[in-house]
Amino acid sequence: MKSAVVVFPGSNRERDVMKALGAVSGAAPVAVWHADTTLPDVDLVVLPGGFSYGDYLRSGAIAARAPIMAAVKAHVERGGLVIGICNGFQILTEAGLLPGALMRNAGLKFVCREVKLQVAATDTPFTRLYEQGQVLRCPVAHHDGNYFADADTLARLEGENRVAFRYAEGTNPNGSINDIAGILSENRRVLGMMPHPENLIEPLQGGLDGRPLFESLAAAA
Amino acid sequence: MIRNDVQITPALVAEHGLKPDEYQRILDLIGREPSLTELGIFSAMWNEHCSYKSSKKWLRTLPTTGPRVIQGPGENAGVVDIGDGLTVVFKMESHNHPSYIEPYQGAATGVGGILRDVFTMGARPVAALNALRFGAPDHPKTRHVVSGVVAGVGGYGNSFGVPTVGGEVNFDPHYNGNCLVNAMAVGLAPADGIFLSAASGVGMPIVYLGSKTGRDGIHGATMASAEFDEGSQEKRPTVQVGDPFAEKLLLEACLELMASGAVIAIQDMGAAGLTCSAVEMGAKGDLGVELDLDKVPCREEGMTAYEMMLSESQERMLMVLHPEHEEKAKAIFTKWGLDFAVIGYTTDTLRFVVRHHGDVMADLPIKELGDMAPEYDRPWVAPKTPAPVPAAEVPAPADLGQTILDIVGSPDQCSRRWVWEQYDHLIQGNTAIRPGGDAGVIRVEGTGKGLAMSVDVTPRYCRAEPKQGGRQAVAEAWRNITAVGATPLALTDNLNFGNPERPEIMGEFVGCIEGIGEAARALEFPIVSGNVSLYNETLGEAILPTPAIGGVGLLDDVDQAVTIAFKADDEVIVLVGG
Amino acid sequence: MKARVTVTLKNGVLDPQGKAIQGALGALGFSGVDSVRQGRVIDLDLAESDPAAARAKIAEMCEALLANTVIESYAIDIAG
Amino acid sequence: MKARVTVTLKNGVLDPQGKAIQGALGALGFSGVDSVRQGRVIDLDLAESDPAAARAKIAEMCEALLANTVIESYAIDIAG
Ligand SMILES: Nc1ncnc2c1ncn2[C@@H]1O[C@H](COP(=O)(O)OP(=O)(O)O)[C@@H](O)[C@H]1O
Repeated sequence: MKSAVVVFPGSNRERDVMKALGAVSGAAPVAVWHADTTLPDVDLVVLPGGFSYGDYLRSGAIAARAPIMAAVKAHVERGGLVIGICNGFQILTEAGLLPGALMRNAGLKFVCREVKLQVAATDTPFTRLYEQGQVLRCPVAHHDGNYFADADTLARLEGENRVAFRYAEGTNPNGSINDIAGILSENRRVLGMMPHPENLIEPLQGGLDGRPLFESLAAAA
Repeated sequence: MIRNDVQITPALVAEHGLKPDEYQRILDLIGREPSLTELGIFSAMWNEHCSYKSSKKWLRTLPTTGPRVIQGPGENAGVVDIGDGLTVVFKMESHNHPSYIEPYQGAATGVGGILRDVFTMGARPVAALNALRFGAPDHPKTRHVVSGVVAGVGGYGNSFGVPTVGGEVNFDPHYNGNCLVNAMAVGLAPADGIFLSAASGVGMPIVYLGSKTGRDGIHGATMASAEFDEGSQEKRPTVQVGDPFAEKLLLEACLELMASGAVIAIQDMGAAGLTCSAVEMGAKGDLGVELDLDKVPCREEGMTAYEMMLSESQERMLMVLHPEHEEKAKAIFTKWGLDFAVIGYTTDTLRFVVRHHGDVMADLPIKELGDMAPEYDRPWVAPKTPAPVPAAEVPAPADLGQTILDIVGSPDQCSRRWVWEQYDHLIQGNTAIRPGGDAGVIRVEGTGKGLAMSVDVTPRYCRAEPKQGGRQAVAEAWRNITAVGATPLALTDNLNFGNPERPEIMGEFVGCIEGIGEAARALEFPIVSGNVSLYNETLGEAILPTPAIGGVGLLDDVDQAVTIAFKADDEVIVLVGG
Repeated sequence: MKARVTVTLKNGVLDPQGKAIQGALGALGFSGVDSVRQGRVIDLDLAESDPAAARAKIAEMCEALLANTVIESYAIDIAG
Repeated sequence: MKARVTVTLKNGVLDPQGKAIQGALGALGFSGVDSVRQGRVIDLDLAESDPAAARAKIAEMCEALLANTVIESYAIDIAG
């Protein structure tokens, strides 16, 4: 699988996700600079975690308008795969590639802890190696992860089974509506999620629960 | 506007924190009355923070060498060999007063400062720790200070992208008016890629990098600046605001520039910014320095030489570059969206010359600025050791179960999860032992090794018997590191005390240092960097003596790291030690 | 020309910060606070000197960046 | 009674957000933006119906919580 990781000024989990992709798929991803206007020929584009532009104005707002984003949109229109993790999810919503918005955590504090995630959809290139309803461990680390969408949008997301992950067992860390932790685009080829599966892929990190996501992707291309 | 030709009155001298005999020393050194800018420069170089004038004599007694030590105290951070061509680079630093005035920004910029110290050496920061001390939980100001400080530590480190893997939090009424925020940063650098601050070569460009200069944190001189600042309606706050985003860019740009071979010397602009960094680079390299302030990137209009020399604006660096690499260097900084300006040159005159609008605002002997700072052997008295309380006189608790609940529910013993969950402790993907154990452990990427780190001190022990307290702090750091399976390497310290001009406080300081030195020698646990913070007092009431010790250890196999949780039923529990 | 953009959450959008502020005010003993909503102001200094042109330009900036029109509305005030 | 509190950074205090927004506007092709400073608005709905009393109460809230007076100033507008 060929993949590219977009690096914005202030991205800080790009190395984490590159290591995860490299370790699982055996192919090192290409780093792409935000100021570039074209993407290399890849199957998957990753928008990594971090604080692009310091999270100033709104998380992901400035990055969503970076030059590279036109190429990312074109990649989506061609049916290419995109995953946005944490800040990447915020960028995807700000760019209009996913609906809704990520607001300040209900507790107002940054939160870094392990949560339980329920896999709510497995018919996707990202989650096919999980079982429907399976509950996994996964770390979160964010300040603005409180997913919000208006009632119509929410009804559509739920109706089209586009919620990929939900916080389970009372572990919703941020007040997200319907316990939403990750959502899919209409064609199910774009995933945005707040938790960090890339930080739970080897025994040193205390578990392997994030691994199947990258394995699913490696097999998808 | 602050004019440079104001009359230097005794009041102005005092306002700059200089004693009459210190001012006399300046007059003797330069043979004339200093200009205001020069007075500001002296006050910055000769204050306690930069000159260590009260502590130097005692710091010299500490063991600072060892077979693995590559760089001891005196640079931005200490450097220790960990094999595989790699070194660990670390230091701890305080930001106590700013954090009490503005908890969020004070703590944030404290973290920013220590991260900068580490990457200035050429290291990529891989872990952070913090030792925090607050007033009594029921003191009206405590809640505000605690929540601001913790959010500020997290706000900066999380955005910058370094995992915060350990620390400590204590409460005591002695910190009611003076909290302690000690931040430690740990980085990794190649053994052949360590950068130091001494300039070399005459006529080399001195380059200013990073964020623009504003009127942030122009201390000592707040009165002067309020008085001469005609234009502003409101009193200018002297609080520095941190910009972790700019710092992250500065990190990436500096590491890229260092890898390019362009850098001769580098120094971060910390306290007293441009003054301290420029003087140190020149003095250490036995060179003069000429600065042209017209070239300094400024955020505000009409800044005077005095203000530029004393500004503590954050996220700035000074470098001496190989002239043939200047264009390449500039391109790297432009790519990262940071300011880059050649603001001066090294000279062979051993003078520190500062020009602004074509006028010479300062012209001082550079070696003397650093080396001739006053040094004091302050009088001290050993504090009286309280008589031991005979165990028989301590009543046995009526209900042991309740006593356990009281202990684990007490502010000093309860879980710190609420603190470290506000810190990203997993970023970079190498965290092997998360906060909540004896020491944090991270993997050394690209090797199977691990680094263990812990910060420790028990201030009430230090108050009761300073020497024992000093020893105990070192021993506790040592124990926490060994408890996770690591071999202790070296330590950094942050010595927080009250007013050293009071003999009983100086006695605490001397006692703690003796204890630290003794334990460090006995354990072969050398001190490679550190920081002294004195005058932590409010209304004559000093904080508890708080020499925080930050220890670092090495695991040859990170997979062997041991955590504190019991692993299974029916296992034997063994108590070791005396 | 100076201008101020005020960005507020649309009606019906939950405001965690406003709610937290309301709670904190209550905890501090301030009673009778029926609702709290938080928003942003952005103060701009523009080279443009014609108020109508400035307003049009700022509206463009709001749509392009300053507001997230999925959840936020904006208002523009031109000084003087 | 409705009121709006506007909290802005004092003169000379670094505003990293404003700086980033200014940069982003430039990158999006908006020229002639000489300065950008960001602040907050807090919209309150109070049970109090006397404007003077409301203003006094809000000033207290600002000092106690709404503004960080070390680095921020505040202004109070009472609606109507
Ligand atoms: N300010 C802090 N930042 C990060 N971790 C902290 C902080 N304070 C405490 N911790 C973590 O919580 C755990 C318990 O702290 P503490 O009670 O001080 O431990 P001990 O007394 O065993 O040294 C430790 O793992 C420590 O690293």
